[in-house]
Amino acid sequence: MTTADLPVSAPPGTGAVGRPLLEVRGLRVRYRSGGRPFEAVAGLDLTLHQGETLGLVGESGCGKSSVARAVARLEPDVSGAIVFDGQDVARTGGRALKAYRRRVGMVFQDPIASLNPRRTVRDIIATPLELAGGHDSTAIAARVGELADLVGLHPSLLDRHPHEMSGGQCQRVSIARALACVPDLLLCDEVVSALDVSIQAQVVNLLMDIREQQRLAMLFISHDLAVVRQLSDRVAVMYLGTLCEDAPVDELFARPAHPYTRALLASVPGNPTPDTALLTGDLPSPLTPPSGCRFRTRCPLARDTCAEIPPTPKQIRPDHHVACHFPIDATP
Amino acid sequence: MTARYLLTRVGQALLVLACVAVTTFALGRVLPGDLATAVLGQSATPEQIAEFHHKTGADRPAVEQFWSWFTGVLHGDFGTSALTGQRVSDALADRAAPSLLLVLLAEAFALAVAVPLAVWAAYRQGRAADKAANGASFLLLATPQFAVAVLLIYVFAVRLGTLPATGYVPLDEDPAQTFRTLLLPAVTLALGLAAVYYRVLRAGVLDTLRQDYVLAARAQGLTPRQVLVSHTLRPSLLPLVTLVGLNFGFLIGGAVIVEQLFALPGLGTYALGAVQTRDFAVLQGTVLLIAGVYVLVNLAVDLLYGVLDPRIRHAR
Amino acid sequence: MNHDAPSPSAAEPLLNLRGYTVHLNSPRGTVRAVDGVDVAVARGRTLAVVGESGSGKSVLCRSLLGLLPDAAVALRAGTAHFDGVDLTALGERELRDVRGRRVGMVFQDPMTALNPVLPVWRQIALPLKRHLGLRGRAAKARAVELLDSVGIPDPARRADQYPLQLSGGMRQRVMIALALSCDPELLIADEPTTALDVTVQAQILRLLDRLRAERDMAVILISHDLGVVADHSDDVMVMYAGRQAELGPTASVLAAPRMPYTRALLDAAPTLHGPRGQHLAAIGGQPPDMSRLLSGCAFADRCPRVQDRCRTEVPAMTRPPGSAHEAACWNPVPPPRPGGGTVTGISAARRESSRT
Amino acid sequence: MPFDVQTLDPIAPNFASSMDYTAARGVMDPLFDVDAQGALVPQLALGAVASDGNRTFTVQLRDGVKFSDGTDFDAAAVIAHYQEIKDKKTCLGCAPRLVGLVSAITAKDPHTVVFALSAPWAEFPEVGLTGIAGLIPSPTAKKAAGDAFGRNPVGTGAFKLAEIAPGDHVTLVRNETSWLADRTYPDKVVLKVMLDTQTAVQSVQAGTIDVMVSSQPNQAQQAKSAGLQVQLNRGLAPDGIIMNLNRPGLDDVRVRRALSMAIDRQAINKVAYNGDTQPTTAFLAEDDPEQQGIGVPGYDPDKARQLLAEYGKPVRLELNTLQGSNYIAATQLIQQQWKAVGVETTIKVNTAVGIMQDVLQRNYDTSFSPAFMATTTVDALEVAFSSTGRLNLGGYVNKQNDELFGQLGAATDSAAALPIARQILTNVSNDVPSIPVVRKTGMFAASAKVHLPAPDGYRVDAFTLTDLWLTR
Amino acid sequence: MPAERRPGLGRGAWPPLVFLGVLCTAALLAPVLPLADPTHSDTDALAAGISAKHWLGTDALGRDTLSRIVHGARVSLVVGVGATAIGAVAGTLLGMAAGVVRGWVSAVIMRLTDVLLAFPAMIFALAVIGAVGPSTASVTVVIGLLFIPGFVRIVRAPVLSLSQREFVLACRAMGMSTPRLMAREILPNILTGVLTYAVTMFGVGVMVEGGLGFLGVSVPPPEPTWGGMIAEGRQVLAQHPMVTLTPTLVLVLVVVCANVVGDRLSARLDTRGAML
Repeated sequence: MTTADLPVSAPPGTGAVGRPLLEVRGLRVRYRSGGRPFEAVAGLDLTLHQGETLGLVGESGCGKSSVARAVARLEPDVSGAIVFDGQDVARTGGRALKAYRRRVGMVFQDPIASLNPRRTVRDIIATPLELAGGHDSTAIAARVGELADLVGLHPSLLDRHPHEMSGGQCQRVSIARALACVPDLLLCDEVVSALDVSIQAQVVNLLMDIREQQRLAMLFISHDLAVVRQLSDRVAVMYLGTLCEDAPVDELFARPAHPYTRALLASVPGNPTPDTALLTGDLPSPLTPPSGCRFRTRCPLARDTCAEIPPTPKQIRPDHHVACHFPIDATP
Repeated sequence: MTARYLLTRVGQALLVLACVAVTTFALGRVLPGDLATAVLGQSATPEQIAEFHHKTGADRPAVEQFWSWFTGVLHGDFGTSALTGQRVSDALADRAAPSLLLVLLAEAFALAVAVPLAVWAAYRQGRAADKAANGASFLLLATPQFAVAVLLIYVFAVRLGTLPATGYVPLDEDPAQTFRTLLLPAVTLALGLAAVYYRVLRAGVLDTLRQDYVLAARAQGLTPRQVLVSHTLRPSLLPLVTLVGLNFGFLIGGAVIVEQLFALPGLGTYALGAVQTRDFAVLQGTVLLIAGVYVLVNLAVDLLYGVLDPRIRHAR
Repeated sequence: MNHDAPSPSAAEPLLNLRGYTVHLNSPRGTVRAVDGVDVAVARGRTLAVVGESGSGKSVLCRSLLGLLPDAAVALRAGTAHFDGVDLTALGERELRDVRGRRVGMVFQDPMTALNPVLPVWRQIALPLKRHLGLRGRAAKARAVELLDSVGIPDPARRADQYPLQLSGGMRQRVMIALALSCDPELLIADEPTTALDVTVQAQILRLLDRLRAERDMAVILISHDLGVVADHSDDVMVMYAGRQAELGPTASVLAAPRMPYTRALLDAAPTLHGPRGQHLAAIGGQPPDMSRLLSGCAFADRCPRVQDRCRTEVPAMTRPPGSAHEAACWNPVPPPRPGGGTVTGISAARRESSRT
Repeated sequence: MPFDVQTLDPIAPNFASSMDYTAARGVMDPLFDVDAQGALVPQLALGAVASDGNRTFTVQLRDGVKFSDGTDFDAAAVIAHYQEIKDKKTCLGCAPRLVGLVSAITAKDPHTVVFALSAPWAEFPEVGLTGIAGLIPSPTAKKAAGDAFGRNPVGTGAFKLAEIAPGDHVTLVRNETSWLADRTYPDKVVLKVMLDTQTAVQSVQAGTIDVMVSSQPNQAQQAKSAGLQVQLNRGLAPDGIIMNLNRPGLDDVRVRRALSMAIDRQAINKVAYNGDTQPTTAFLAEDDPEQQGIGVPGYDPDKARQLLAEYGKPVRLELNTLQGSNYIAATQLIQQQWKAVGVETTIKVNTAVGIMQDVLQRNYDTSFSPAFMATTTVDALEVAFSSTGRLNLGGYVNKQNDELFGQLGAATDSAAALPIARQILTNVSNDVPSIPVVRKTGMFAASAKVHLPAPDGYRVDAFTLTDLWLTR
Repeated sequence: MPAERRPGLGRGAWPPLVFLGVLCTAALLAPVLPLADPTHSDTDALAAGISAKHWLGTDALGRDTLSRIVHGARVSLVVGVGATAIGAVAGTLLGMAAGVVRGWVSAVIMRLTDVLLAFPAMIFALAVIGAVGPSTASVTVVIGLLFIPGFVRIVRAPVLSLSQREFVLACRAMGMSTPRLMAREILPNILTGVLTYAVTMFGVGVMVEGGLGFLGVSVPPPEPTWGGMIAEGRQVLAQHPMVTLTPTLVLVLVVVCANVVGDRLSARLDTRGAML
């Protein structure tokens, strides 16, 4: 048996045109805190086309990881639609869910915690292949070798345990595992946040390479704007469970229209921006979100309307959406 | 901590008690033997036994018996001992005092020894003092209560004659004497407890000492005393508090051997006697009381968690 | 901010390390966590210590105050003069009088560095009692004052709260208030913003700048983020594998790094303005195993400019020709062409503007 | 006291333990006591005269005695008491004949009671007017308390009941109005339940208690070596093994005889009892004229093997014994001795209630426990060894014995009764429906300052509190 | 930094392991070892001291103490191991189920353990043994039942935190079924903790059996059990203390050894835990 027998993704689409690979509509993710329910994601729309990378940024607690977990069907209390390749998978089960899971890979933040400390790297990478079924041990071994090669893991590392490797190596293992079944979509949840700069660069480069080779779509979640900028085609900015702004990457970084996006950019060290753009105060608690626009409590431009009416996303330029009553007019 | 949380916990506690009541009742029914033979003696005629069963209600269907007992309990009536004719609630009231005092005293001794020793040993981890305390704790953990009791009686009551081995005096008669008679049994229980508490707290303190905030406290130039008492002790107490609660419930009716060796009229021997004579009203009442104390103490422990750790208070 | 302050070399340094070395015990043998560091910091100045994890920057700072467990330290050598007194010669009791009172420390994660079971004011009151003898109401009043001074709104109410009731940014402000409670002369901030969001990070760094200026403190700012360093330090020491790689005025080091490691570090970080969509300049390989005795330059195995000598001889800190700072390299990166501007997006010049 | 207190009402069915008896004996007095030789000692009664061929007994009562509730002790009280025994039929400690034979009780005057019997019964005063039956309660108090009299007893005794704490203690205080007041020394007596005899001895050693009582002599050596006064009370009855004659093997007399012959009573006395009791093969005291020279077959293992060989089938038995008791040591030895002659046994350790239940339901093979029928007189053996006896726990049937018991009751004097009694004992010893092993032996231990009274003739583990005093 | 595994348990663990090993072997081989009959009374040597004939002396009935200790070990060790095994297997399964499967499954399991905990343990043991009769099997099962709640607690806490760990999420994202997740991903990570606790509970089991034997409700005589030997020896404690001391010492030694081994195990677990 050869690797040709392994599941192969559908041929990638033609980029932004045509049916999107993933379409999230009105996504809500709820948790309970001490018996009180609250929404970590409060009605979110996202679109991701085949071969495209969507960056999702926001501060910790804004709900960006919940989005990834909801898409990966790891959240129990979710409403809204998650349309993948034309099919709503938000509530599927059984075979359809299994098939979907094979087409979606996920990589987590903590490189070491993502791997079972009791298993060898070889076992870990082989797990999804075993779960997919239909492969004998030789085919699996061959595929594991291929994947290790793909992510730049020396074969001698395959028999190690996670705690015997560095963070960067562990993250490569996680990526290899996520790629094992040749997914169409890779969910990356803060995958480089825990790594040192030099290692972070290695992993970012690796992701860029496999994205090209495997023609993957990617949902890349990070709080680091510079990394997101490096990898993404489009960027969506979240604040307290809602979407603020969504635009092609260059557009967003050049002409941020939402006051929050602007503040985020201004806060990046080494980025020359006047102090006035900096935010004061902290993220409000998601248990008691502000009325109207959720950003209004920290927004320098907030007016009375903002407290009353939640803003809906509107297109201000081609493919550039902003959810703000008073977007910053940055038209050149 | 919400009222809702409290309500849930109380609900759970009542459910547990109900289950305990059913189990005790069921266990009582499968025990071979009949109280009638104890009360009526060897020469009892079948008619006398039947009459006795009728009088005590033992001839009614089990469910009905249980229900009448259970509704009685709800009204505060635990029934009457068929053996002695004493009201079970009266007996329990008498029996609870020595048991409670014994456990309180034992817990107090154990904590008084274990807490400072554990904190100190953890602070001096790996040094001679720590090693000595560890060794002692292992030895105490492994020495059965009856061996400790026999030894203590032999040394303090028989050889030295400084403390009485038996002769419990109720608190309202002579508190000093109550204390003296409870001393040896309490120490017997306390030694084993202290070893357990010592080990658990030492592990907790070691764990806390590894925390960043302890490093931060040291970086503020605080004295070891300040670091240990103000910063380390309280966060390390949670597992200990759990254990103290568990043991409290455990010992309130579980100190059977100690109660027997020191001739203490406690709940343990009372329940033991009831098991042996098949005096079901007594058995059911005692077990329910013991379980009730256990549940109550653990409820209190739960609430204490919130006091000790604001993380828990605010998470609920 | 005192523009007129003399350059650090001229001023009497508050803290002066010479040949400072710390070796730690590990299951695999002795780890040379800090290896022969020479550095000084003066009052009113910020020294940034930069390096990746495991480079020894935290060990350096913790060992100064004797905060590492005795059993973990295999060797401590060299001197560390603080206001004329060699800290390495002090016993635990004497060090306790230095800690908190003369040297304050801020830790990376305020969530774990604050005691979760004590109200905020109680935590601040403990060092106040220890060093200043303040008790009861006086201590609480002082704690509230301190909270106010670090920009916590409604400090009287916040003082009674527990850390978990505060946001991340507020916790770090509390941590800073705690570190400053006894008016220390030196503040060691160990990655103070790593656990925080960018918007809050900016607030905290600005707060530290302000407090340093107000109190004429010396600050050691440990960080792995060159962007943070660029904006908020006077001098920078780059560390790699426990050794100094480069040391000097921040502007000079970042604008014209001579040690290839510093150069690579600057290049590896993605930026908001440079070209995008291309590969980052990653540094290949892994940091060396620090329990091995390295015969040459620690970076030799990963260095693009490596020479034979690099593998056999340990480079000393020297000032390469045409440089405003020192570097430890046998084959330094040539200085950028004059007027060539910065290669990275980090503008050293911006820092000057932000300080006015 | 090694037993818990249950009731102080002597005619309640659960009045059983030595604790109950000792306390009740303190509160109430019997008409007569029995001394070590079996002779009557006047208590509330001054004397009893038999007439009409042992069919009528006239009992003279002591004058001027008052119950502690202030009412007078008189013939009416005695009559009420015996009438109740007859009516209720619940008195365990009363001789069954008392219920059957006493036909009328009348008062000749306020201090003379006449018992009329339906058949002659020579030993009526010794059996019927002593022990448990002889304890006279206050009829007024009894009427008032009803079933609760067991917890509120009133009598003429040297003590009054102060408190009963079941499972722990009974407190008695001096009864100042008692006719015995001048012979009563302690102001207060606390009878404490100590199930563990070891604890009890240690408590005496430690001075926590003054006297300890045990129904077995097992702690005698220890008490002696601790320098305590020790008094061993050898009873007139044996302790032994009862057998269920319906079980295979036990239904054959050869097997039963073999089992008796297999037991080395000397060894058991030496090993399990420290030599503090006395081996016996007799159902009554060996020197009792009725018993003299008669006994179940003694130690002869060779003969036992031979008998078992004759029987031909393997014998496997279960041997019951009482949990936490001193019977256990002896039981293990008996198991070994039986094993030595080829009888395999398993030991079942049971609670007192469990044993009682098993025995009453005939759900046992053999039992070495307090369930052994121990009595001091032949006619009392009737309950155990007549085929219809209430306590015939093994299903033993011997027609000749049934007849003999009838003749024994009718015998007009002891001379006539003796051969009948000896015949019964001979039959029983030949049939071996149960196996006597050792004399029942109880023990008192006390510190030196205590004057130890003689044991109550009625029980080996009870004594009369009146005679107890502490030397000062 | 790559971490190094500690080799084995350390020197301190060897003497106790050897002692336990020797005792287990002796217990296993007891019927073929040249030991005296543990139930045979040597009536010439009652409560005798150490002699060439009786290496550890005899008890009050003249039975060989060494032989009784070795034969008693068969009961004590079987009860210790058996009860621990019952508690560990049932407790681990229930604890994992309670940790992984939330909702009513978890609620039912936790309430059941609460009931078991709330029931006075000694009374429970006495009642159940009273109902089914004392034997090695019943004593083992009863003690095993009493051990279950402890194991449930020991298992559930790490399972709760493990089930939030990213590697478990990763497996769930791959569509791994819950039983497989429990067996392959979670179980290996809690096994060491369970083992450590089990070693300690083995000691507790031996001690509880001793207590029951002391109360006279363990395996019936003449089968020797340590608790029974101690209880019987107590009758002659003052004159012949060795009769009771010898089995007590053996019991204490076994439990100390089990605790030391458990402690070493958990120390090793700690260093591993710190590396994770």
